[in-house]
Amino acid sequence: MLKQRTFRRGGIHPPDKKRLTEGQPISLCPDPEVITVPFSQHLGTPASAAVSKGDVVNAGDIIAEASGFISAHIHTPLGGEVKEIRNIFIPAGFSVPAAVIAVDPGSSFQESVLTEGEAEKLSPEELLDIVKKCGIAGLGGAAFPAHVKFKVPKGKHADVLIINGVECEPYLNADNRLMIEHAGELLEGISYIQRMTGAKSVIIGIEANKPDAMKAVEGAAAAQGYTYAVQPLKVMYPQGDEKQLIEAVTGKEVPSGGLPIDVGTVVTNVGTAFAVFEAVRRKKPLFERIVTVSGEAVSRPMNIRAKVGTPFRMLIEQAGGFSEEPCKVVAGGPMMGFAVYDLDTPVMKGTSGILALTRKQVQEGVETPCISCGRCVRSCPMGLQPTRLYHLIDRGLYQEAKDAWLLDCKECGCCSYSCPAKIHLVQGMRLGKRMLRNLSS
Amino acid sequence: MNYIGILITYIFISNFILTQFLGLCPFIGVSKNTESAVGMGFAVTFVMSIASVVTWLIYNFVLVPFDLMYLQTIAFILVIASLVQLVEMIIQKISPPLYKALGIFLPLITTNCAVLGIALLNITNQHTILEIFTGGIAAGLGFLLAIVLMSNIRERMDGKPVPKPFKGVPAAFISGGLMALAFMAFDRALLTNLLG
Amino acid sequence: MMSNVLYAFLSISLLGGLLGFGLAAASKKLSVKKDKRVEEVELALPGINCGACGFAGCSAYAEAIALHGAEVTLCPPGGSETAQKVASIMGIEADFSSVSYVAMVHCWGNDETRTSDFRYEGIEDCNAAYLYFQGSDTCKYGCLALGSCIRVCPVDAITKDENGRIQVDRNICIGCEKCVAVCPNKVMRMIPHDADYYVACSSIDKGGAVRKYCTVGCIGCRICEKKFSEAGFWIENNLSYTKYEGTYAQRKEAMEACPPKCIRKIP
Amino acid sequence: MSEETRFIVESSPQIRHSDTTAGIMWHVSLALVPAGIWGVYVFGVRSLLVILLSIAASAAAEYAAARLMNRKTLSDGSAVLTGLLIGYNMPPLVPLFIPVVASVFAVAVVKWAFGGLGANWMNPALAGRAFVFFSWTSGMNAWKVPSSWAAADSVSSATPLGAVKTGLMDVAGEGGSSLGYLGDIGYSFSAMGEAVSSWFNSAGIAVSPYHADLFFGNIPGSIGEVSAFLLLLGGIYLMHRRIVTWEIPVSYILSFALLIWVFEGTLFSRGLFAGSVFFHVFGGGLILGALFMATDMVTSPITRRGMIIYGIGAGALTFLIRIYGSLPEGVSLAIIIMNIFVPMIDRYVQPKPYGVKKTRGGAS
Amino acid sequence: MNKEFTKGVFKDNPIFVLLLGLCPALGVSGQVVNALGMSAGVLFVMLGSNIFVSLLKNFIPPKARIPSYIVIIASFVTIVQMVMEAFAPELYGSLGVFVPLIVVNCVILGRAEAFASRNTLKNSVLDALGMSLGFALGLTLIALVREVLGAGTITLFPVGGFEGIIRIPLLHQAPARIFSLSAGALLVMGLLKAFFNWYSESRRNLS
Repeated sequence: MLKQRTFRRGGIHPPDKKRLTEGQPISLCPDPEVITVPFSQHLGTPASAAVSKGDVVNAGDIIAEASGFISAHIHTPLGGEVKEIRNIFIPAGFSVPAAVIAVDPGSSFQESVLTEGEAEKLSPEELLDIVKKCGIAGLGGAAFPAHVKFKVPKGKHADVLIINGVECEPYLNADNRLMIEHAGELLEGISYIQRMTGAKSVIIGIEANKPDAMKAVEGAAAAQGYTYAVQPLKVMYPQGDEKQLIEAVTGKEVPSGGLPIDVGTVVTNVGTAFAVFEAVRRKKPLFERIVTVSGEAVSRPMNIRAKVGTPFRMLIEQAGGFSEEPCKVVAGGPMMGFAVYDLDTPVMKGTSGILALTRKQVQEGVETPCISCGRCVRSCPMGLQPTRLYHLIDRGLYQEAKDAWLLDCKECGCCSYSCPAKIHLVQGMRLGKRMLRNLSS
Repeated sequence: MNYIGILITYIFISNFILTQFLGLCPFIGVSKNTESAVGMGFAVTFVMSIASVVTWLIYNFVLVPFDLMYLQTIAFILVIASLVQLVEMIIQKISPPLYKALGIFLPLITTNCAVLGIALLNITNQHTILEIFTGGIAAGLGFLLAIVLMSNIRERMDGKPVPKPFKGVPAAFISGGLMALAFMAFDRALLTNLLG
Repeated sequence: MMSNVLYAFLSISLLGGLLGFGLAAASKKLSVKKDKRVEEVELALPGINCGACGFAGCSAYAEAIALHGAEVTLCPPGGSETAQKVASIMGIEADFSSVSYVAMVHCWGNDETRTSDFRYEGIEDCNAAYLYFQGSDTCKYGCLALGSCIRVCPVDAITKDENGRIQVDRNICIGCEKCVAVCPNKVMRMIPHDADYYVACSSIDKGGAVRKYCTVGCIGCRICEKKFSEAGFWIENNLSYTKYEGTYAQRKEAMEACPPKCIRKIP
Repeated sequence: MSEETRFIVESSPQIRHSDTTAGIMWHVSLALVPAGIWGVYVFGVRSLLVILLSIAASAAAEYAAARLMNRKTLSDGSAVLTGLLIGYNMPPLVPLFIPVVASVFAVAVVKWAFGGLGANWMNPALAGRAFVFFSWTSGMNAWKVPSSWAAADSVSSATPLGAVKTGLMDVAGEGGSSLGYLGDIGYSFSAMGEAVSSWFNSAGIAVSPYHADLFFGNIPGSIGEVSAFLLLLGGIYLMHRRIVTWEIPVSYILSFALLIWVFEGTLFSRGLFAGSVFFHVFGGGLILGALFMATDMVTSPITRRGMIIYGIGAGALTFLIRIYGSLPEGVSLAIIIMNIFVPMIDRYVQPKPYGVKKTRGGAS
Repeated sequence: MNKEFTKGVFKDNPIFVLLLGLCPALGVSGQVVNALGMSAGVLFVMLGSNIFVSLLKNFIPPKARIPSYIVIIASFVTIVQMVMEAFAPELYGSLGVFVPLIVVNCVILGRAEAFASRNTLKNSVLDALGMSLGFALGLTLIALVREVLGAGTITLFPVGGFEGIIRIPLLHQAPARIFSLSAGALLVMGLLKAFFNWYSESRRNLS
């Protein structure tokens, strides 16, 4: 086994809480009666509506089309009638248009099969086209449109394809279970991605707290004859961020403002690789994903394969409902996920988890003055000074904050997590970025 | 060794601002942000080093021969005022960027007691022209150090909930007092023990 | 004795003369042209550095006027008086007939009228709260009352009362529009300085929805539009607007007729 | 929805570490307690009174100041910690008004004039100590003989550092060392020190009674500073809890020890590299200062490199003041001098951001 | 009372409001007697310079006004120096370098430039008197606080049987020596200024 590696600066060790669901096999969620499918489930321009009120759609139809360079198609997972198109709030905190579809029971998607031999013959361009048509966006959390990421720009070349099986967020086991249960499909998906990017080698990074996943992937690779390396990584948040993962695996730093391809790497999530497999071999667009439903306030924490548009409420009911009144419901992991207030919020492509947290877990506290303990600076994986940035933003000095590399902050939450004064540092960074955007517009 | 002694004396032991109260007005007035504090510090150092030499020359080669030592105050202030103006003009001509950085502080220096102070103190304390020059630079550097430290401290205070009556000048004075308190660690004994 | 005095007098005047002569010569030789008008314009400006002109403070604006021909009418705090003064310094004619505006909060909500969907915890700042579902209030168009406008106001014209309602004192407001720029929900908008009534609501939700979450919100009932259109009222997107026209009596009547009382007299 | 069933919405992260500001203050106070108990044990109940009086005075000042600012801050523990540190920095026989003045000055002027916890830029406890030290120098030199000394001829005695400093005037020029010099002037030692010494000696390791006394705290000195051993234990506890990080104490003590080792011997004409490191590291307030006061979060730099620079600066200054200055100690003054430089260090020493080739200088 | 006279005492107090002439305010405020001596010197110079500047205002070319004012002030300072050296050598010794430094005391130059050069002789005299009084009050206050706390004494002039020193019981035995040192001077100045701010703020709120 290779030596465990990790990134150099910053990072924290939140309690990982993986126990709750790591042994739970992926279960299925029944189809809801009404689904709400947001038109913006990816980073970049929202897709533009391709259906209107009263239209009848079939499962797998495109209901919103990618608009702009960085965008992705949106498909409906189930057939039925479009009841209305209205603005809803998505977990990220802003409102986007969404189609509300009354589901026609028994309208589920019919997979077709392409044999492995046929898939072998597809050219990289054809593969990219499939990825684009199937509306695949990164399933790690940021939901970056995959066809954009896999198309290596002219003049650049990918040396290493890094597959992100880190899943450093506490509680979440969606990727972990996927690797355990679908290692074979996953590896095939990786092979397509390798073909699209032209990467010379593939490294699969998995944190040391997932020995089963590591074993499963290594076993499947040996069985199917793939030469992909599995790189064990020390447990450290936020290793699942692509910049930290690149640093951990290759030792290289992506230049400020640059992309992984600038250091010859492409990073993608195991979930995305699985989605690519399904798109290529089963012609299935991305409209469902594995969601970890967990947290101390959930009766039976579990991993659920859920369709996009399913309300959170249904998944929580599937997991036995609340065992006690949660004080916070989170979409995604606890470090970078968003608190939601409405249990009708729909599952989206990037929803890796639904967590119901109790007061004890949240550890919220009264905000006290900064005592410049420097914990935020130590924990920042980007080498920034969160406290300084926060003070600049607090005083309205947004331009100065930008000069102090505010835009390099990716809101991983290490600073806020470790702040004993309970200062809302990440929110400060987001505020600063918002005000900078306002200034420039 | 003597020159090092003069340097240490004026920078640490009897810092113009922290122990002698010379140059307090700019110390309080121009220390709100670090850029201007650095500019002011260098401008003062520059003027001080030249002024102490020129005044010493005037004193020894004009006032003493004619036995007019009692005119030193008038003569010195005249020289300093003209010197400052001359320096301002020269900088403006030869280096506009430097003028932009230092220029606005130069008129303030005329009435900076630190400059006249070093000229007067030099007459009693130093003897050779090189000592005078060192004294001027050292006193200026002491001023520079104090004002830059002060400006850093005051920048740190921005955004802190300083009580309203203390905001600005009072907090600066108290900071100065605390700095002086700490600088009391540097005493004469330190200098003599260190340099023998 | 006499010679002493003579020496003193002579040496000082000689010194003074020499220095003066030297300086005079130097100033001739080293003179750099400087525009006197920058200083004059700067003196004419109010000097509160509010930045409403779009330049970095009054001195930057003065420089822009004097050296780069910037408009002289860009200073709202100074008003036409300042513009006139600056124009006369610059020797130009300018049009000063602009109406002066003040900021007003187009929302009459306070802690008693607001309903909220969740408990917001975080930075006490409207823009920071806006990042999360546009604030915790059920009304997504109202004043968030976290006081970002209060903090940016250069003249302390904006206050928050004990019930959490934000108000602008129009007698202090200088019309710099900083609060308008900072307000995320755009409830802070400019109105003419001499207006006496305004519509204190910004919600474009339908009447039924508004009724559920607010007791003082405009329900788009069209009474003002139907009865008092000559007073400048009209409805657009379920929200009433006014052009501040008509007679005082008409406006007063409109206020009294408004069912949720969101047409309000400005204090 | 009713008030109770509404969820909390806040920015990510949704979970937080359990440490709080108040928790940190109380843990630091807790870590200081053993050394204080030792101080009270060797110097008598009066020293307990001194400590309690300091705490009471600074808590009262904190309460009053916070009240004026319409804030409630007493429970954050910072005032109690300040009072505790002031008490620890007092000699056992200090006139009782001195710790009170020091505490009030520390909390009311050094801390609240700038806005309370987190806003002060100089360590309040040390500034308070310096204030009273320069005001009432003789009162601040009221040392007491520890009760553990076997042969106590009198009630008061100079501290080891003080004894050597004054004694040096006579012996400079002869060969010797600071530690050896204690024996030359017949400085007392405790039964405990003797016992430890003979135990080690029988094991073949040359240890003088003074070694044990300096380390365990059987010497005259400030109430809380004498027991280097218990302070180290407290420091290890804080490091374990990650409240204190290694950078400042290690760089401080190492740089100081290095300078002592290199230069201190010259005072006894023994040339370079012959200083009494043990004597100077454990003989005074260095351990208390390096572990508990230089590491005060508010007044120390926030970056690692900054902390190391700060620690080295404090070490060098302590060395300068102690060896060449007129005062036998120097720890507290060295730390507050470095406090002055902290804003400058924070401004110019900044971490290199990820993916940036060269940091832009200054704050810009 | 005339407002030219009274404004210097509180509203435009040179030390606490205008923050001018701080170097001597702190440098010579160790003892009350020094503060009084310094104030007398400043009064004389300010009066003289204001009178001269006011009289000569029409004859001094605007370009050369600052140097001319400085020369006028410097001359008066030199007179003060001579007088003090002759009649109060002890005081002169303890004031030291701060006597010639009256030249660069911004209060004097500031008043000459801002007031005397544009006003009548009478108003200039009143202004000088008021400003000097304000300066003297501020300076004496600082000196009083510093000496009482730092030495436990109040040093005045010896008159007749009175030796000129008032000793304050208790404080005199154990004075907080720091206040007689430079650090104490800055602290006292800061605290007094804060007190002054608070006082004028609350007075403004009352009115």
